[in-house]
Amino acid sequence: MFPTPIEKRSPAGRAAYQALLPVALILWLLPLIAVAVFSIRPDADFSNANYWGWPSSFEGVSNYSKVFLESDMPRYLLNSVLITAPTVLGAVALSAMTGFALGIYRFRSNLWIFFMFVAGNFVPFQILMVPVRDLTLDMGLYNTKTGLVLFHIAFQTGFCTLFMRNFIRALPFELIEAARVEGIAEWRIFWYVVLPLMKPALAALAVLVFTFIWNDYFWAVVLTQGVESQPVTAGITSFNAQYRAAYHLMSAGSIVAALPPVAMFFAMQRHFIAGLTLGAVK
Amino acid sequence: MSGVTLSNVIKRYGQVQVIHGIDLEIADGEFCVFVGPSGCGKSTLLRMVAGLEETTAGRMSIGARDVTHEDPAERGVAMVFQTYALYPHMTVAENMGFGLRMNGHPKAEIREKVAEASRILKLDDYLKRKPAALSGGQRQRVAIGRAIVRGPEVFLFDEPLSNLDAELRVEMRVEIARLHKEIGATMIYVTHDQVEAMTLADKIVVLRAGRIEQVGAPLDLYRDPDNRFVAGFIGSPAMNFLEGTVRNGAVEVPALGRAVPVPVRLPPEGTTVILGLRPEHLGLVEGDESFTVELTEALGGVSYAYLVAGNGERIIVEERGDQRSRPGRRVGITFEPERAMLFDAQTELRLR
Amino acid sequence: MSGVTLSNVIKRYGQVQVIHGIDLEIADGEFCVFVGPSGCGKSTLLRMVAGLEETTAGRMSIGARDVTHEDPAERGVAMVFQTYALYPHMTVAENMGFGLRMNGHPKAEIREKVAEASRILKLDDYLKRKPAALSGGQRQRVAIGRAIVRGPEVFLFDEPLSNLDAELRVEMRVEIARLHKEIGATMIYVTHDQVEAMTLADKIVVLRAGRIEQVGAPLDLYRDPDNRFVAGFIGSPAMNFLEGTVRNGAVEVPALGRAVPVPVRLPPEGTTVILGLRPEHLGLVEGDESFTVELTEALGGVSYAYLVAGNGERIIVEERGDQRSRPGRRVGITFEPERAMLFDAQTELRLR
Amino acid sequence: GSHEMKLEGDLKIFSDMSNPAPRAVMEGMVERFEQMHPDLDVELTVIDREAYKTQIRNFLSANPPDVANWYAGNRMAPYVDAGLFMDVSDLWDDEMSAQLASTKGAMTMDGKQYGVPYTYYQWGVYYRKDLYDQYGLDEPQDWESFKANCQTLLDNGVKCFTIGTKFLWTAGGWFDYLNLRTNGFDYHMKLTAGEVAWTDEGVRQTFANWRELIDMGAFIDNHTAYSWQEALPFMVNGEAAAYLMGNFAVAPLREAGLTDEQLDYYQFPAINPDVELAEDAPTDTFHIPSGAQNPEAAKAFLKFVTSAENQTMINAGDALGQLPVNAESSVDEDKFLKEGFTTLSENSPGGVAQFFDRDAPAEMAKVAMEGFQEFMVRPDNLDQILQRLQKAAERIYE
Amino acid sequence: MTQATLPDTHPGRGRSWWRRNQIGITPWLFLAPGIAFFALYVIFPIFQSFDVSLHAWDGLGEPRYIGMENYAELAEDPAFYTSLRNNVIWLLLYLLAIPAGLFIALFLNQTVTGIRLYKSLFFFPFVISQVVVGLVFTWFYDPTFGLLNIVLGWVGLGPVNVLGDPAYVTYGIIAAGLWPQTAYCMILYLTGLNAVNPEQIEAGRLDGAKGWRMLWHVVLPQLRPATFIAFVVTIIGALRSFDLISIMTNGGPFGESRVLSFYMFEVALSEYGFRMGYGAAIAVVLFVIMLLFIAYFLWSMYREERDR
Ligand SMILES: Nc1ncnc2c1ncn2[C@@H]1O[C@H](COP(=O)(O)OP(=O)(O)OP(=O)(O)O)[C@@H](O)[C@H]1O
Ligand SMILES: Nc1ncnc2c1ncn2[C@@H]1O[C@H](COP(=O)(O)OP(=O)(O)OP(=O)(O)O)[C@@H](O)[C@H]1O
Ligand SMILES: [Mg+2]
Ligand SMILES: [Mg+2]
Repeated sequence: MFPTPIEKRSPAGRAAYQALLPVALILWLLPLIAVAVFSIRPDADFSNANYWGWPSSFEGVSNYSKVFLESDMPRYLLNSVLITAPTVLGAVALSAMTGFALGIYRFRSNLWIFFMFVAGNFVPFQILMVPVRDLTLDMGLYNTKTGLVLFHIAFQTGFCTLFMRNFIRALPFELIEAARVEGIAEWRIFWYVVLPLMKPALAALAVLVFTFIWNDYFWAVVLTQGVESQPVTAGITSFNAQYRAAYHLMSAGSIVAALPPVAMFFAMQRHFIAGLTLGAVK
Repeated sequence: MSGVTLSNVIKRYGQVQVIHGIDLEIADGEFCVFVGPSGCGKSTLLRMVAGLEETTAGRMSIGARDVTHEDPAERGVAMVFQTYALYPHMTVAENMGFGLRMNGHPKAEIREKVAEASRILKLDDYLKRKPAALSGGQRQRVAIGRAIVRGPEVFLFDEPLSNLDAELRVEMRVEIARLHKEIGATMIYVTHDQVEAMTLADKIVVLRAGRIEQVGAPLDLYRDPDNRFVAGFIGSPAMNFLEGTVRNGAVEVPALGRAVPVPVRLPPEGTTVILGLRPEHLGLVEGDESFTVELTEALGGVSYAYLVAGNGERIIVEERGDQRSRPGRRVGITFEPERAMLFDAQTELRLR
Repeated sequence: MSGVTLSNVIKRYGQVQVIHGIDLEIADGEFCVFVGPSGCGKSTLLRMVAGLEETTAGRMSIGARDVTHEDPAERGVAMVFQTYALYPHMTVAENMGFGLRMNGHPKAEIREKVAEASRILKLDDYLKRKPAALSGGQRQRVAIGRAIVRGPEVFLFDEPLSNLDAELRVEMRVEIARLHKEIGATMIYVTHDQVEAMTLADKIVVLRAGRIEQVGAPLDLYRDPDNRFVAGFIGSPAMNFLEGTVRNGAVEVPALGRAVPVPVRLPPEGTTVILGLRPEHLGLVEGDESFTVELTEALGGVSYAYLVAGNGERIIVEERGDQRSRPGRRVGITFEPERAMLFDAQTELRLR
Repeated sequence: GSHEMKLEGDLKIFSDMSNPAPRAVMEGMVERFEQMHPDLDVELTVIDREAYKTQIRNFLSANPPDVANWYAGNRMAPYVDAGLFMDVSDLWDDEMSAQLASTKGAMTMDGKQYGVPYTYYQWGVYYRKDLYDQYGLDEPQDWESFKANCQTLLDNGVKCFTIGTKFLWTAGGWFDYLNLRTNGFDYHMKLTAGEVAWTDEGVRQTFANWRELIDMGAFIDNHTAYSWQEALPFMVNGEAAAYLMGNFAVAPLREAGLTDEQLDYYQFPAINPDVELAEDAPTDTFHIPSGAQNPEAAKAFLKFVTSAENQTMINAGDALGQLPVNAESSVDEDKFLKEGFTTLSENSPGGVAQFFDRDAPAEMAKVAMEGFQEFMVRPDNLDQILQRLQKAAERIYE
Repeated sequence: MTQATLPDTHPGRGRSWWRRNQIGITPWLFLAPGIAFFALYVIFPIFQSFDVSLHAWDGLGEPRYIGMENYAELAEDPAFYTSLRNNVIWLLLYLLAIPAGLFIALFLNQTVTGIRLYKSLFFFPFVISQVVVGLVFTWFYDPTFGLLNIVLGWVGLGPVNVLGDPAYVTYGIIAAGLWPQTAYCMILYLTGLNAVNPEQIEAGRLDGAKGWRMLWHVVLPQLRPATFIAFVVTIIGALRSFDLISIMTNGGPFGESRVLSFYMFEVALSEYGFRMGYGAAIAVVLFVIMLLFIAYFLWSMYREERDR
């Protein structure tokens, strides 16, 4: 293990490390902590230029209830869920399939198809903006969650395929061969052998894609409009435009918008790290 | 009837040919072991029998069926892999029953067959465990159980024991021998290990560079190898080889400083030949000073003396009992000439 | 002077004690081998000598220096790992020279020492290659070369050959023996392998569960084990053990159906004892029907007969030559009583 | 009135009235309209005002509502040209034309009308009367007193003007006023129509005047970092004394605690005495997209919006706090609205401009306002800026 | 049983066409939906963008073919060069996330109690939307009340208008972007450090390598895969930077913080212009730059695959 485990250091070194950890963490998260504190300050603190002092009163409840009750934030949050969940499902499902095909089978164009996904994934997505918007318009899906979901699934498939394929590559190929000798149809091999083994990768990918999609702003702006279909990132900007300079409300809104991916990450972190180790850093 | 017949079987990877026309007949119920140096094509040949590698040319049949182009699943073979290849997410019972389940056999039948196999392999207590919770030997047993359950005509093993430690290896080896006796199916077994080959096989196939060097029963190969390669490959420690020349109806061996009257039909006068002597057929004698003891290794019951001749040739002599020659001593060797073998130096073929 | 001395050395991981006070004296230039079952603490002890694990209690010195709390780099030891642990991004030459480079030796000196080591190990042609482009045996040689280059007082090996195949293992074993003779440094060697231990060691340390069972020269351990554990551990195939009872100044052995007059000071009448018989000291006889041949394994030079006694006890008998008993035959065994060993059934200590 | 008609079905409205007060007004209007037409189901979508500007293109062609907010003048030209706004000339009967005469021109292209106005508002200088009083200052009457006032404030450590130029258009307001006062309404209109070069001497004079203020340090520091709202606290806290802004700034200033005693308004004073005073008064409008599903109801809604009664109501001080367009509406009792009404109706002989980014084509507006912002930070770059603007103009106007 | 033949113990001896070609066809069936989606939404649009870049089009009327005019104009557009310059700055400085991430990973690569929680918390910034990050840093930089200036005030330095000053603005935004990006690199390195072969570290210790030298000579070479991924995602992140600029400065002041991706959005879809063709041309240029990295990435991958 590198660096040398701290248990092997002197007790003083150990204590110093233990003390340094929280300090470093607070410094690292300072901007976030600031926002969190902002979000429970009363309006008056900002007029009185009491930005960094002790909050003159704790208005967390009223600030957050304002966000939830007097704005469209709940609606936006719901939209985000309705956009993110199908996308995660779709992208993970599609890429499990492509990853399986590319990771297990040898055929001539294998590497080229794989490279197509990889290259497509790294494309600056702005280049897709104009045509994708037109495509969505033509399909009659402009300003629908479906339109956004379909695009996200397609675009994420590139990254997910890279991830899945590498993961599947690392599985022992004998498992597939053993199954073939046993006379198991290919799709059953996928379903009963490969898929269960990919659980950590699926979890890691689900978290990553969830994060990417939840936080997407660009495509939300390009493909949707209005509260009926826009996700929370777009919602937070319009919320902020509405309450510009009302820092306490903006902060509360931002925290609300940021919370779901954080929760998701926490729930899945064990799988996330395991999957990442196997899939990405190989 | 489920013997395996290979006729002029060839395998090419792109331009590289790795199996050069193999003809082989394995009888129904026979235990056939493939041995040979690393990279000689043992695994490839086995995988071709399994259908995991396509056969480039030639014919392959199992029983009366031509299976050359059949799917692995349809050949009626089962394979045990070196790394076990157990499905880590399934319990032992599920691992064993998986193939049947996927092929739509009724649950009761599966349960019964799994129970039967686990009885044979003494796995009853572990049926609910996942492979990760098993020791190496147990995993290997599950892998074998998975093969048994499907009741195949032919079992294929690719170095099934090489991931186990020495002790377990012995144990599992005996187990496999017992299994073969019990179910009597045709088995093809790939190994690196001398001892496994000698003890398990009804028939050993010695491969070199994609070609068969010799096929035969273990002791036949030991006693009557066709060529120098097989002679050197079978037996441990390996056979000693000394250069010699045919002179006056005997073989003059410089290292020994004398002529040896090998009782075989000798080639013409003056031909260079190679004299093969197994370490276990040699004895040390005092008085003769042809060799110097370089090193001795005592293993308890036996010890090996590494000797070097005046002309630099080296041989190994097995000594029984606890005696152990001191390094540096000068010794001679004795042997019964009828136990010596003679090989043509050019073709390396056995002269008999 | 660079012998290694351990005085009451103890290792604890948290609450778990894995090394229980080891006292050991390894002389300068000695080749000392640690053997013992898996998990007995061989590696731990070796790594403690290397300084890779801290010593919980006790003293450890190399030569005259107390190194108990010194850094690994300062102990003057070099270690060869089971997985070689070569730096994959460096060439062979860089791998070997790395230690010197880190300690600020001049370039010319490093080059010279690397050249010297690669000559000894016949690695000259590979100096520019990366480890990935080497075979297993070559990698192992590089790992040894890396140790040699630093000119350590003590070499440590942790199962250095267990990742090689059988043939290479033999070859490298001889290589290491030669190396020890050539450079004469103190070496400590951990292995699972009987043969390695017996052939390489000046002194074998048999460990069990973090304690030393016996220390001695290989043949001494073979001939004169202190207890049943050592007797069973040294020698291959392992010693046979049969239960017996002291009766009338002899040992009555039910499996044999007779009393054996073992020439040792016998414990009181009626004590249960264990009779130890090495397979190589046994012979088969007709007429006596105490045992049934269950299975025989012919390896060419020797074969092993697996016998089962009437009371279910099993023993193995080594048969020389080509003869091979048929399974199912009923046989008896012979041996010289002075070669039999006797152990207390309770304490498992040798009775002599 | 539209009461007689029987309307049914859905009416989809997209609105950019996303700030709290306008939002309430919009929702109120919809409510009242629904009450008038119980069988009609009005579906209102309020979109963030900034986002709306980019999204209108998408929904006009892809997903058109029945009614949409937009702006008068040049800003509606692309949509009219592309046939995305419906010709509503039939709504503009004589009665309506008379009531909305002041903005009919701004709603007309090629002789046809493409929408209706619902509000406009004056621009001008909002200032801290208490500070002015404290330093003994009066509302300036000309350029000299304007600068002199400023100097006094600066000498007392108070900035003359607050401004936040992060979103550029606030700088456009300054340019509008400086240019209108330096070169006059007609010149300004020619400039925004691409008929006068940016390198023209007149433009340079405008910038020279502006530079006087910049060199004095009249504007707050770091204005590039702020939006217009974020610049408000400087005035509220007394760090800056005035704000050149539209009337919509009054509401947040009041909310922040400034009383009507503290806050006052004056018209931007003359600079060149030879030109007549002209004002900015941006007009916000409603349009019917060509793809509207329910044009009947849409027209009824437009008619409803323009009614004098409605405009009075929505422009009231407690609502939008702006000026009604309908001449028959009454202006709220609010002092700023009254002053603004007077300014626009009596004191703006030169004419009424829409606003820089509505008078000039969008692309030109963007480039130019970026230039203004740069000029405010780096006045020395003027030549370079003007050349850049001229080059852009040559391309944009072709 | 009326059947005369022996019962067939091996099911599916039907030799249907499907059974014989199963292994050949299955991958294509598995690939079909993924490829279809990807082609429709990603591959095809890339070519469409090339096409659009040759037209003048406001997104409303009919596109008009103008050949290379958009590119010619681009070549003389100062805003384009500003964006390009900023892109280069982004690329270079964003790479700082890699050593920073490594540093934090090394700091956290211990096994004290609660370290997992610390690791997760350090990863936070990556999980949070850039919209929020942008907002947070905008306040951090605020010239009047921003924490940055308060801290600078303590050490006697005057307030710096980071986001309003063309000299600092790009760096300010990059610093904000580095925050989550560093977290990302950190997690990559943490997983990479997990996979470092402990025997090599021990060999290094015996060889006398310590501290930085151990890191440089023994550990870093083993972290190459992690470094490679970190490099790739960082480059991509740098070239895609859009959200932060949009939130923090909207490209200002006077366009000094624009990068190509933002500029193209501004030109093609923002309030003040709808020049789809021109925007597409910028996208094409950005694509060509990115292509260099894509090519590099694919080449590395190809080499790795070949060596396998
Ligand atoms: N996919 C492949 N492409 C090209 N050559 C291959 C391929 N697989 C195996 N070979 C070559 O075929 C030859 C035989 O390989 P095979 O694995 O059958 O050897 P083996 O006898 O099983 O060796 P070992 O004892 O090491 O397992 C080797 O020379 C190997 O390099
Ligand atoms: N880091 C550790 N923490 C706790 N226990 C450990 C640790 N390392 C080793 N042990 C325990 O110490 C004992 C000795 O381990 P060691 O690796 O020395 O055995 P060994 O004799 O080398 O075995 P093998 O032959 O399998 O290599 C084992 O029981 C092991 O479980
Ligand atoms: Mg093989
Ligand atoms: Mg060990």
